[in-house]
Amino acid sequence: MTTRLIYFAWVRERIGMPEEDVELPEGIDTVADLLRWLKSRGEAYEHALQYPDVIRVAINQEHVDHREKISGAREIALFPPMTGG
Amino acid sequence: MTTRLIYFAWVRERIGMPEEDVELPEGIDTVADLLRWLKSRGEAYEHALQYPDVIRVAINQEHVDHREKISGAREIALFPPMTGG
Amino acid sequence: MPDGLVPKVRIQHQDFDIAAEIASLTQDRTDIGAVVTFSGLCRDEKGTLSALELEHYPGMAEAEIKRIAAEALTRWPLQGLTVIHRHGKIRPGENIVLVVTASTHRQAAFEAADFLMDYLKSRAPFWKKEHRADGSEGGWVDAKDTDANAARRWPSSE
Amino acid sequence: MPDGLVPKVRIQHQDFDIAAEIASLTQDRTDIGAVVTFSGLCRDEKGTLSALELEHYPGMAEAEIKRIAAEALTRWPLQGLTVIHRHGKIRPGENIVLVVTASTHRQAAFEAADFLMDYLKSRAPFWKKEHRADGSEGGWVDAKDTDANAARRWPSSE
Repeated sequence: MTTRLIYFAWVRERIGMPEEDVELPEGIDTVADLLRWLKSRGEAYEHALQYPDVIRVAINQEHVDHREKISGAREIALFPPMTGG
Repeated sequence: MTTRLIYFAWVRERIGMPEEDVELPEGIDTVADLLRWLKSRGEAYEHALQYPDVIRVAINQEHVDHREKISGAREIALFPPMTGG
Repeated sequence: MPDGLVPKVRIQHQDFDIAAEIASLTQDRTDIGAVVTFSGLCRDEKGTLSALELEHYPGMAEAEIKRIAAEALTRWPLQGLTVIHRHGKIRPGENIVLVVTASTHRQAAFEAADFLMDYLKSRAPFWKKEHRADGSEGGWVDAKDTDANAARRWPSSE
Repeated sequence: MPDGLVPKVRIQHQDFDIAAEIASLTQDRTDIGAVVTFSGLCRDEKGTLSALELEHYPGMAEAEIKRIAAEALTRWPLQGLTVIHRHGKIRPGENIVLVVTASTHRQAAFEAADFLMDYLKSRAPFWKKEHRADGSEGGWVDAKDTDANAARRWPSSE
């Protein structure tokens, strides 16, 4: 299944693109699994996701924590802590 | 010495005038003394000051409590609890 | 009290312009991060009210609000502070009172506005009388214990 | 949630008109006693900032603010609620965010506005980047622990 990944702020700048469609390999069940897999995809990802704990994640536009299952997610967004308001 | 008394809201309505100048007799030292003396001046005052505890008092435009000395007061205002804001 | 900040306090019959009051605190400056406004309006849920008549103690009303405003400036770091209280006849839906606070940080702006309203309710010399839609006098609005209690939420600064 | 009250939530580049937003909540009604507005402005005490650039997550920004607003409606009895958050380049002194709350009673209006700002700061998907007056990039503004802690002041409603 194809999943759309969307990046914001310095996560976007470090990865070098605003979004991409990926085919998730077997065994990537949770957000934490996804972050670990992405981080292994090259230097840009390694730089963006160096400290996975600070990365905030939304699945289908709702905040989730890193233990959340990602099965069925159409859109997963990764971004730094928010600084709105 | 002449003291100006000023009345507001239902205190004014019950006493029947917005203000008056009075000569305070000897022995009227505190706000509580003043209220007791005024209350003895007739039915209108008796009606206005029936429950002296609820009457708020300002001397020279500053809130004071009923134990405050009134010596030297130019202007003493009596009124119900405030309902501004 | 921050150097030079003099709160704006006005007692007036006419309505106020909230946008203009905010602008007069914020224009041509870049050190304000938060502006809070509180406006209090004349309510009439039952449709029985023609107007509230606000009596006030001229002179003392302004002096007392200035004292409350000065107290707020000692408690919170504010860059701007405006209080306007109307008097006279005010119709349902109209404004009665406005507090505007401006600060670098939002918590100071919120808390100072909340404090000012509590103290205005319990210390500013204003009294509300109801005039009913049927032409009768509705009498004087009673002071609420909740308002005096609300003012006691704030620890004494003395 | 009060019957029929749908919070107004807008994500836009253009500035907002606070007076118009208040009027749209209060006009032609007499059941509102208190209106609180909070506006957050772009600060630049040092004079080194050219602009803040606010990036946001389209779609989610509106959805998340609507969730926060709906949460506020379950906690406080509000008669009106508006949240506007700007995005794009914002100059020092300009508005960034507006919250307007309207209620019968002042404490609900104050607390709901305070709550909304805390949750916007820590949950609304916006990120601020500094552009410096000397032409250099100032980098992304760091999230403050104090903002996340502020949101924890509010007891969970679950």
